[in-house]
Amino acid sequence: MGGTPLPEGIKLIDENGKRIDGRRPDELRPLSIEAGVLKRATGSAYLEWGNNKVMAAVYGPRECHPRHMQDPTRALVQCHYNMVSFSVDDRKRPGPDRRSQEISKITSEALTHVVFTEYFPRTSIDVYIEVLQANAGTRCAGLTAASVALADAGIPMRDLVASCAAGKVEDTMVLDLGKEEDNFGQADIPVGYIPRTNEIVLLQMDGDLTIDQFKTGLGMAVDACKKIYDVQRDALRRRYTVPAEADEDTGSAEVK
Amino acid sequence: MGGTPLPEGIKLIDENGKRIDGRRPDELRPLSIEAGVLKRATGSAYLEWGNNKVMAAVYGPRECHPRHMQDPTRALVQCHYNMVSFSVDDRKRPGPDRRSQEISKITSEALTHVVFTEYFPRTSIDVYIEVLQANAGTRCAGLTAASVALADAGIPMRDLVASCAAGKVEDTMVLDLGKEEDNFGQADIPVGYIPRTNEIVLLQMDGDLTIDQFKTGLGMAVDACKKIYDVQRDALRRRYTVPAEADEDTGSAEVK
Amino acid sequence: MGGTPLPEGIKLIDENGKRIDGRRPDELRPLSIEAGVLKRATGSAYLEWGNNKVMAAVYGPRECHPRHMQDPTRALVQCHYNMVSFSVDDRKRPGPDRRSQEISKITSEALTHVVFTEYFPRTSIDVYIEVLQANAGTRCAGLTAASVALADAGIPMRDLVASCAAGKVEDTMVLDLGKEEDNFGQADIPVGYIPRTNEIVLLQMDGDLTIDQFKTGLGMAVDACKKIYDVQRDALRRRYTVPAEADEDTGSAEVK
Amino acid sequence: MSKDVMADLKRDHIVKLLSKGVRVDGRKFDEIRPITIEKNYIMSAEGSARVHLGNTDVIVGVKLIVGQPFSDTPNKGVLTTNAELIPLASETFESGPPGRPAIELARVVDRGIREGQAVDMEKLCIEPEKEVWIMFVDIHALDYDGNLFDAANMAAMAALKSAIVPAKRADKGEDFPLPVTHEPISVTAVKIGEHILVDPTYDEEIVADARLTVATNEKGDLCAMQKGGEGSLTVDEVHKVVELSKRLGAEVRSKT
Amino acid sequence: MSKDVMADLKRDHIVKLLSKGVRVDGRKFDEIRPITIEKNYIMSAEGSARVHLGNTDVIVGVKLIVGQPFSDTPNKGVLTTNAELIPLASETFESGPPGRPAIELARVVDRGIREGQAVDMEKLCIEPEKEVWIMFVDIHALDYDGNLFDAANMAAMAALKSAIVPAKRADKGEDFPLPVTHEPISVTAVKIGEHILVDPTYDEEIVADARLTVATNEKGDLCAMQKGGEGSLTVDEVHKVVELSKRLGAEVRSKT
Amino acid sequence: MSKDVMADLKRDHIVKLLSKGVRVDGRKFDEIRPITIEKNYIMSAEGSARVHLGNTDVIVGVKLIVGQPFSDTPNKGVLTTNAELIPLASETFESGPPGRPAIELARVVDRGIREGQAVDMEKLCIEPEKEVWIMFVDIHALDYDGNLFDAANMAAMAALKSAIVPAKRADKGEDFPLPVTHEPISVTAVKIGEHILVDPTYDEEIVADARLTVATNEKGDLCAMQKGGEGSLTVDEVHKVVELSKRLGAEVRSKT
Repeated sequence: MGGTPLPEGIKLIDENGKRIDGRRPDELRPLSIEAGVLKRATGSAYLEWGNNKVMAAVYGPRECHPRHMQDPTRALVQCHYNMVSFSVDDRKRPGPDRRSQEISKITSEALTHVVFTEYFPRTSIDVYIEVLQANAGTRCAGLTAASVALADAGIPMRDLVASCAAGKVEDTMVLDLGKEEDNFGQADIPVGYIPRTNEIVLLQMDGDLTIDQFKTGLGMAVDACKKIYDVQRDALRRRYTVPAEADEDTGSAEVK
Repeated sequence: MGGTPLPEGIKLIDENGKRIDGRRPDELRPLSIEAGVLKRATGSAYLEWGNNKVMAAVYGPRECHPRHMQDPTRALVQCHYNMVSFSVDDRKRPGPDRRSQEISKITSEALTHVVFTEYFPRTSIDVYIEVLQANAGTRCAGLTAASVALADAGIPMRDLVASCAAGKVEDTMVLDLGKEEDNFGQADIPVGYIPRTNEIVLLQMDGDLTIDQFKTGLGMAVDACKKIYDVQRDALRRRYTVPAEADEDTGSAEVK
Repeated sequence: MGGTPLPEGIKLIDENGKRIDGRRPDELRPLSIEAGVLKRATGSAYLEWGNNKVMAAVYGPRECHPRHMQDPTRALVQCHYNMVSFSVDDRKRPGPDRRSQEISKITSEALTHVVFTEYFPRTSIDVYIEVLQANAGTRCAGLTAASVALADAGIPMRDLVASCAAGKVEDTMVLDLGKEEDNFGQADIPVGYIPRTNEIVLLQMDGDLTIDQFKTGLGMAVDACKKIYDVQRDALRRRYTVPAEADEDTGSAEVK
Repeated sequence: MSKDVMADLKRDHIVKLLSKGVRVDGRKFDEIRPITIEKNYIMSAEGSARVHLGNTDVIVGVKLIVGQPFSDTPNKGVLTTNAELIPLASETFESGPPGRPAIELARVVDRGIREGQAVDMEKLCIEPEKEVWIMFVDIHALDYDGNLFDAANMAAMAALKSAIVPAKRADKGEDFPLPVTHEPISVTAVKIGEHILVDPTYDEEIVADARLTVATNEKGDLCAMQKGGEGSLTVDEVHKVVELSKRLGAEVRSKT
Repeated sequence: MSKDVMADLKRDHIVKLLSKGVRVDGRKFDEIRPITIEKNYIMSAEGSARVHLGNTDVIVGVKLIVGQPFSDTPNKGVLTTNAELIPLASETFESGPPGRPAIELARVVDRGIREGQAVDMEKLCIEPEKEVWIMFVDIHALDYDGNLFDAANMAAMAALKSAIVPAKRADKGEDFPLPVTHEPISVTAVKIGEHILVDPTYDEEIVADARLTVATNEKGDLCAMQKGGEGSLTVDEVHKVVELSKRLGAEVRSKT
Repeated sequence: MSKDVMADLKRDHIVKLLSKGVRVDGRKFDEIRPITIEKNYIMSAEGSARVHLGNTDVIVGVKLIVGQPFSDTPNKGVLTTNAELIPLASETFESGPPGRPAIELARVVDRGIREGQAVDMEKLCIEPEKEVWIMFVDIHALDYDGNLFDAANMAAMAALKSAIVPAKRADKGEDFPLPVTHEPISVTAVKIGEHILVDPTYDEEIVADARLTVATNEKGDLCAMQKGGEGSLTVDEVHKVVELSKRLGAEVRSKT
């Protein structure tokens, strides 16, 4: 955001209103989620969303270390978001940077809201999000995947959190920014949302938006979260209802 | 110290025996101290001394972490001296460097001597010194401020520690080096002193001094500490004796 | 290993089959060990092997920190291998690097095998290896010295571990590589061995070897370990059997 | 557990008052605490300001040094924002490198400056691709009584507006005022139960369900937003905070 | 202590089966688990592969950037191998910088590639002494069911074979496939009691006495070896594993 | 608590003897332990020395590399002093980066060398503003029986005097001896009760009230001083230690 000029000759929205990857303004990139993909973790989910590839795993509830962090009244939901070194074009140095720590913090907060943490005092529920391939929108992808991994782990939850961003590109509000749109766009609004209860649990914004544009964008993101929620539920349903055919039937749900 | 040559045309002492900032050899820079300036800390003091600006805060006695550092017979006085990144002309990288760790160590030792640590076994008394603007003599300024902050916190103390440096400039012994004197001088002797009991609790020296020069310098620093001690007591007196007029009367004591 | 080309005009093996430092292929560099050289440590050993100088010290069994690492069934043998900054031509940055951490790990494993760890549950036996001067073969030198230091500390042990490397130089299998041989050789096989029970407790290899060459090399290293074992025992014997003459008789055992 | 009991009691008290339309300190729900701003507080910084927002006390220093541009913005200066939540300011802050709260604070303030285009970064280019001004905005909390986000944003803006680019010292022409072209102001609100209140104190913050920070520019457009906390917000609540921030941001801007 | 009881029970069970010639998962002692390799899994990497070895799941990315050669190999590219054993893959892995197991893994895989001369490093020289390609091989474990050494070695080799040197992007001529000239393959065996079994699962690894990894090349020569674990091996056992590794390494090579 | 009981008993014993004019090891109050110095102990260092001061055992290595001068001393070499108090030398030392005691040691030794103008730093300039010799003085404690300050100072001076600047290797002309022009020697005394004793052992150090290290040069002038410990000194006690240091420093200098 914030004004990297668009390279000569590139248009993010064409004369037909189509975006650079051919999508309509309110169209999501293809999304598929598979739950229960890891053997060692308590719960897991693998997600492909556009060109993002994200793995999420949950361990716990388990003893919380160090001890002085234990909360005697509830579990701590501790999220660790990480981009692997080769997930981006310029190799990223391994280890947490400031951006990933911020995302870890707000993702932890969003997930804490839906977990019945009071059932598991003094414990930690650890959520690991590894971005294997990054292509704009990884925090939303990570929160969406982590939510499914928590459910796959059998952690009691109020509901799933679905997450998606809206943004502004060439003065048009669009959904689910792709990489070029993220690089050269005018604003981004990542949203984490609980469709059943209409609650916003994650919200950021950067760029330049009028209040009306923001209203439009927030509305688009919220609507998209409802679709994403269906994909999440579908992934969990496949995981739990057809165990007999599991070996054959591991195909992933697609956004309709 | 140690021989950075004086730039052409600059004299640290003029023909009348006056120093580069107009002071006499045994004259302190202006000093003011205000106690109780922070709401969150148990005790605090703000000090301006020449162009130094220093904030000191005390927390505790409180539980000592990590536990294996606890002393079952007394409190630990743990001082953390820090220069903020913009306190010097060349931006300082945040975080402790070797110099600040050495100062933290000797300041902790000097303060431990005056605190009745045996009253608070297993606890930690944490002293934070933040140098907001640095202009030579910050370790003495920090110790002087920390001592007031400890008293402001109500920590039982044998007495206050006052601190001041003497030094050698163009072969003359002078008091309380300023920045140019510190950069281009020949020796520096920071002293921490308890006037009532005539005890030296902090002492360093670097540069080149005959034994006689050292004697002179140490004597000058000790005498100055007595004046500084009065300013410290004055700050505490104002803090405690005129609470009713506190809002109007927050002017600071000045060195006479 | 791995192909740094030999500088022009240097031959590692001459026409008489002698090596660059005059040794025969199966000849060790001079080795001397002295046990009990440090006062503060529970046990210690100083070793010179060719141009390597290595100090090893043992502390413990003692309480294991941090507590969550304690093993309720046995002692942990924790080895810390370190090369001091001036032990090599290009100054090494202080602190552990990846190579030293790997060596610490495999040395810990090798020593654990010979210590009766079950006698000291919940404790740590800390082994410090400091390479003061490095000249090829320091991991073998460190393991050999550490083994003597453990015995000197009075730690009950099944037996001593002796350690030596074989290697390949100009297609010839040779024992105990020197520095040029290490730099320009074709393969290296460090071995840790218990002569009495014929057990291999440390084994690495890098370079390029046929299986037959490896067999030859492993055999040479194992044979050499038997000689080294004698030097180790000799060092301990001198330490314990002639305390009366200790002051005069601190000369070191030499490889015959 | 006493901590939680206290938090519960505190929360009950605060909520009970709020349901009567009263805040603990007597403010209206949409009322910001008194603001005092001391500009040019630190002479070693190129720009600086100390801000009191009620009892919250924050100091920001701006340093400018010559360095290299990022390769994707060859003709723009570089902005680096850092926050130190030092333990001097609150017993809830810890020593050591910035943790997640400090990182979030720095990144939100940074986003306001960057996305609000506070500084004309092109004017900080000395020679494209070669040399630009690197701008360090360092935030130091001195006393923490809630709402560091807004206090730090105000202090950063005031420090930027007071900053002089030290071109002469770096031999890059004449000094000039930092080109501040926009003034994004953030306003933070918290949700406690059903109530939305702006500029929370420490006590209000720790019992709050969720926090929303919104930065607006002179036109009333949005440039940055950050939700925090484990609670949720409805879409309507978000829009309410957006409107509050726009109105109160303009008020703050007029005062500073 | 429950951990140890469980480990003992597990060990008893495994050993009892082994004494009947049976492994828990029904494999023969010299049988490797099914292997699946997905090459070019990550489009942001220059080369990549995801390998399943039974339930063990490892992803390797290769990044190539232009940099400086080491002074002792002025005409060769640089190989840097890094392993992250992230807590997503196992509850036995910890957050933070790589510990000793991750370092050992990275160094053993590195040794196989380096000593096995997998890549023609001279072809990665752009200009001697000035510019070469730096090759980062980054290993990420996703699911840990034993034998990461072999899984990582296979994934690394597959990633290298799929890698394209991005010369065009760096303005250094035309892209070309990474010159992979040899294919060292490692095979790992463990010793449990008297039994030697290859490709251990997690359960087999944790009860094993010792581990031996042997990397061989197409000619059946040895290029790297690493013993791990606190147990010992006899000379005969070492030679047995060497023979197994040669035979099975050729099998694996033919499949990949 | 046993530690404190032991310390109390030890202190009682030591003080009782001191009151009879006797030290535990039979020395006079102003007597330094036997000194042995092995120069050129490490052939990989440009200069080195191992010093035994009684049972205290310290090794110092000097490394010289070509680097850039500091901008404020463009025609002088750079001195960097580092101390590692490794756990091999004492159970009171911890692994990890240097703590406050190691930092204090390094800085006090550094101050002696630097302020005592031990080395003619201008002779270490190769080309002003461009290239100078960087001098690393690395201190390693091997056995800690008190008074590391003086042992390290002696070892550093001996190492400097033995050092050869490796100009030829760096292609900067002929090798030459490091230009050591002065020989500052430090003498450390401790105060136990009313007694002042020089060169304390470990036991004397841990029961001491205060420590004072004074470095003097050949003329008997002072170049560095450092008080340590939580106790105080009177002005007279300081002057007594200064006189002792001058006299004993000259003795030590004549021996080394």
